[in-house]
Amino acid sequence: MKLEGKKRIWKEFQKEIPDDHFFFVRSCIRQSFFPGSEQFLIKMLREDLGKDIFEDPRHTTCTGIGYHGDVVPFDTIQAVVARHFALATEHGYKDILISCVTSFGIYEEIVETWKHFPETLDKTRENLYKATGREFEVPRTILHTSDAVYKFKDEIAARARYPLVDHRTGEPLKAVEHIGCHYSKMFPKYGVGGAEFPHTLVGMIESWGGEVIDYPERRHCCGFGFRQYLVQANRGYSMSNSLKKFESMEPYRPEFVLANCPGCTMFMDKWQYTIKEQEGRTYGVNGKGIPVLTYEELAGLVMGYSPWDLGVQYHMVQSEPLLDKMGIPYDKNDKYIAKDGSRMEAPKNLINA
Amino acid sequence: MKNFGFSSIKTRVIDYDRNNKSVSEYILEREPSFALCIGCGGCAATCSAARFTDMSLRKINILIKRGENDEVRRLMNKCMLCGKCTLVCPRGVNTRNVIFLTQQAYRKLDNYAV
Amino acid sequence: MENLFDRLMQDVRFEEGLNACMNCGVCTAICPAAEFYNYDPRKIVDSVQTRDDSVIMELLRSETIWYCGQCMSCKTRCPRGNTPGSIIMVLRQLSQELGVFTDSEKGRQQFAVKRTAGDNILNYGYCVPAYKVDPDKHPEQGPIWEHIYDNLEHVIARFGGELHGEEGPLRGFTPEVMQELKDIFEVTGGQDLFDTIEKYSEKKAAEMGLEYKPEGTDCEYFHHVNTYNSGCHYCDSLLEEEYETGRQEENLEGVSERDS
Amino acid sequence: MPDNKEKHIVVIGAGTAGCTAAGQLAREGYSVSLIEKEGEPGGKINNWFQLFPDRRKSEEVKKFLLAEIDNPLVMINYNTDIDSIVKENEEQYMVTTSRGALRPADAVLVATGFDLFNPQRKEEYGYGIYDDVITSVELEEKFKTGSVLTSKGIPPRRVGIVHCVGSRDEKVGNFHCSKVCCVTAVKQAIEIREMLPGTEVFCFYMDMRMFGPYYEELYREAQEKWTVNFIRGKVSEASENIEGRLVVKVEDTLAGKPLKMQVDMLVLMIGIENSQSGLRVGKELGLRMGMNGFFMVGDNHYGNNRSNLEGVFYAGTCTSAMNITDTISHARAAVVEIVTYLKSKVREDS
Repeated sequence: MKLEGKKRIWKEFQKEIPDDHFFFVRSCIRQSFFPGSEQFLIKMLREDLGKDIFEDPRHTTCTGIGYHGDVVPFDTIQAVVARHFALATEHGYKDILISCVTSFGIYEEIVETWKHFPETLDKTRENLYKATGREFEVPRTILHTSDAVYKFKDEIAARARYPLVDHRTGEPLKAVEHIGCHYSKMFPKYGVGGAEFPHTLVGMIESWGGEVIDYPERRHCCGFGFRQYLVQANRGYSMSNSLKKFESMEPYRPEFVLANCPGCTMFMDKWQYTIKEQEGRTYGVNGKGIPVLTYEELAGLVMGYSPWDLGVQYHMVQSEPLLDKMGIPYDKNDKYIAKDGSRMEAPKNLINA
Repeated sequence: MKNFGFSSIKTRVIDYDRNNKSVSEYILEREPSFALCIGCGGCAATCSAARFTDMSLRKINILIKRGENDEVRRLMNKCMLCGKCTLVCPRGVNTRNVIFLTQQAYRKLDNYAV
Repeated sequence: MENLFDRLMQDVRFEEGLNACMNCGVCTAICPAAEFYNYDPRKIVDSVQTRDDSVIMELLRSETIWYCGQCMSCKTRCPRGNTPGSIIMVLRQLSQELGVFTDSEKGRQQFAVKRTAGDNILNYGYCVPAYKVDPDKHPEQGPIWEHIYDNLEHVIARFGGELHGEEGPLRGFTPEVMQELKDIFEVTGGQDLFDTIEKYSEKKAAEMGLEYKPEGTDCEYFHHVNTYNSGCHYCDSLLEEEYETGRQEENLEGVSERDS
Repeated sequence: MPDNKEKHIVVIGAGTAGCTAAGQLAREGYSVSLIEKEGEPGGKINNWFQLFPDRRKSEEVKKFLLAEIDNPLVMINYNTDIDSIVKENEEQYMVTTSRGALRPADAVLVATGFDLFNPQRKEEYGYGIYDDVITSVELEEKFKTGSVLTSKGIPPRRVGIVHCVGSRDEKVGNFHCSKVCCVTAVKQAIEIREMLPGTEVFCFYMDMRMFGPYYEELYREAQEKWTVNFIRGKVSEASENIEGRLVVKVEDTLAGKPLKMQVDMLVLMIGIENSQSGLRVGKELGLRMGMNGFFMVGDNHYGNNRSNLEGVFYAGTCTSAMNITDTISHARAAVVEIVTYLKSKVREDS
């Protein structure tokens, strides 16, 4: 494999990422399944990097899962997204920072549609005004939260306390990255590095000392498939697609998976559990599972934040083998803590626990 | 085990490296014209069986070559050996003999496997 | 009646997504659904471009349009600039509008999608808020999910949030915000689609002799569409129906010698 | 030989078209300046080892081209670029090259040829990333050396050939068919099988466009004699597995199923585009471009050597993808057009 070839592509697909002043939009899945990531992103941008990141609590779901589950019409989602734009406009923000790849893809689709079919923009303005009395400006840039982390990856690397290397041997840790279909497959130009060799996560891993694995099913979907997961009868589709990816990455012995999309992060984690239960198979080294992390979790670990404050303990596949490799100290007893600060009983049957 | 209400699904991708292509080799050895198919579908269009079933000789030809044996077994039994396909083939493939040999090959394959 | 193709064409996603397909199969080659279902997005595009109403109606009533997982990998590769995934979204939309989605097993599942993700939007302002992901209905989420679900308040608090609070993760929305969402759905046809799905699902439930309740996920029809899988969507199903040998194949090497 | 030495024609490009036309014009007694950016004539023919459909050595055609331009009336300028072309008066063009100004030209023949598609633009095939993804031209290089080996230095067990790379593909801005790649693929498949009898060859095609004489026959021979395999489907992506073999994903459209297959070498049949150097000449002159990126000819049926400018003519693949036979015919036809044009000028003068 020739790295120069990839570097050439990465150079071609660079994306304009602003340096400051972001209007933040949350992900339904992330705030429910791993809220630590979004909270750490805000903290890191504000406190560690000194950026302005603004959130209006009135922003709702973008309805994206409903849209791709075919129960929300295109006109409706355009108006809901336009309402988010209206909130950004109201506060004077021009750059939207979206914490979800599904939303990100939808925002792109909508903005592109408005460019190609200006009448749809007019209609959306009319719809939104009629429903809410709001008006909006089309944002200048649409960013995924990983774009921002990518932008500041070297600043994070400069603060690295635990780089992505085996602390005993100094060898780089091998990682799999999973970008998520809606990040750049629909509109390659919006993704750092384009559709085929996206650089967003690769850039982070390499900047922080790790080594990225390119495996045959790298570009394959995690299998979420919206209705293919939402409806129980269809979940075999969803799991089988992840299974196919795990089988393909297994021979490379990755230490962890870095995922971009909320859905992918959840499914590549949870399906390891289900596959283990149903078929008795695991894909990590020594019969373990492969931890699946968000980019904020990884950034936080590298910067030396407590893994439990980042929320890595809320995945099915636990990260201790990775923490041990990186030489990160932790106290297992602090993993699950109640509101009053007391320790709660740890859930049983987690993978790698 | 917990009841999850679903389970993993077998892939339907043709995995060329894993598939057993010996039936194709068996036919090619005995009926070299088998190699000449260009997938035009003339055979399938004229096929008597195709009018009543999902039999497609064009597809069978391809599936044999790819080693998709289960599906070939299923489809080929629908052939009535009328031979109209052989008359229309622009590449002169002896399609009737191909089916004949296919059935023969599977009989051997399945018997020897016992 | 209006021609079905013209009706599909009114959706800009269809207009944008359908150019001229040359059946190269580049979409099917990497389609996650084609990998596991008896499904071929190429054939759907090819069928649609016939502009034949009976062909399109057959699609609208079919299982096949419901197999796509909308990953949109097809869009990246198509050499003719088609987007099979978008075409399918528009077909699904029309199938629901015409009420023929209940003709197929997979189409009927739209009721389950509406009652979960759909209703969550208008009830809570989220598609999948944690407190609506019941571990009993989601065993695949594993014991960690049971822990989070049971201790949601504590989990959210650990990261500086407040469940149903004023801001942060899983904040609650004010009635004004929820009203704005509802009004958007009202104005843009979102509510109409919900009502349509309900109307035809109720009808179908009656036809099938299954109990239907006007809301929630606790009725026979919901349970049925959410969990029933006839199993006839996969490559194996065709084989099991007609071909009954369980024999393992062996290599034919050696057969030719013995034969000659 | 007629004496038309006073009349001077500048031929841009000394490939198949340029050489053929220059030689023919010289035989008609005209003075010709042949401008070539490279250090030798022949153009793309130098890339090729053997030609379809009869597998003759490309060197033989090159010898023919060299003989054509071996004429005292043909002044050859190698390693020369066009700097400017200006219409001097009603009649003539002033051509200035990197080596200085030429004698005013009574006609200009644009024979700038084609560029091969840069397959890095089809990122999904991993050219320039995965070691054993090569182009049809690189395979010819291997044929010239007499051995076809993978990057690991061993003969490939299985070779995949991908048709239509950069052709018929809106994603890279090329709507047109490059015509010659299908038959090139078949030729190369046979050559591989001949050289490496133990190697399997698979061609992944969308349509087999065997447009020339004996092309279809060659296709048949590939199936019949050389058991080359053909799979109808556009390759969607290639990746590398842990053993360094390439994994190809395609739909076998005639079976209606996705298919995956490992190969040791993947050969990309790169298409034909108007050349960058030709485009610069076109811009300099103000030549009209077709939608397909090639120069637009005066008339598709009976004027495909004419341009939108009086005194400027076309020969060869700057107007569309062509094989060598058609290029030579097209170049000869250009000579007829030029001669007719110059004679009509003489009549006007007198």
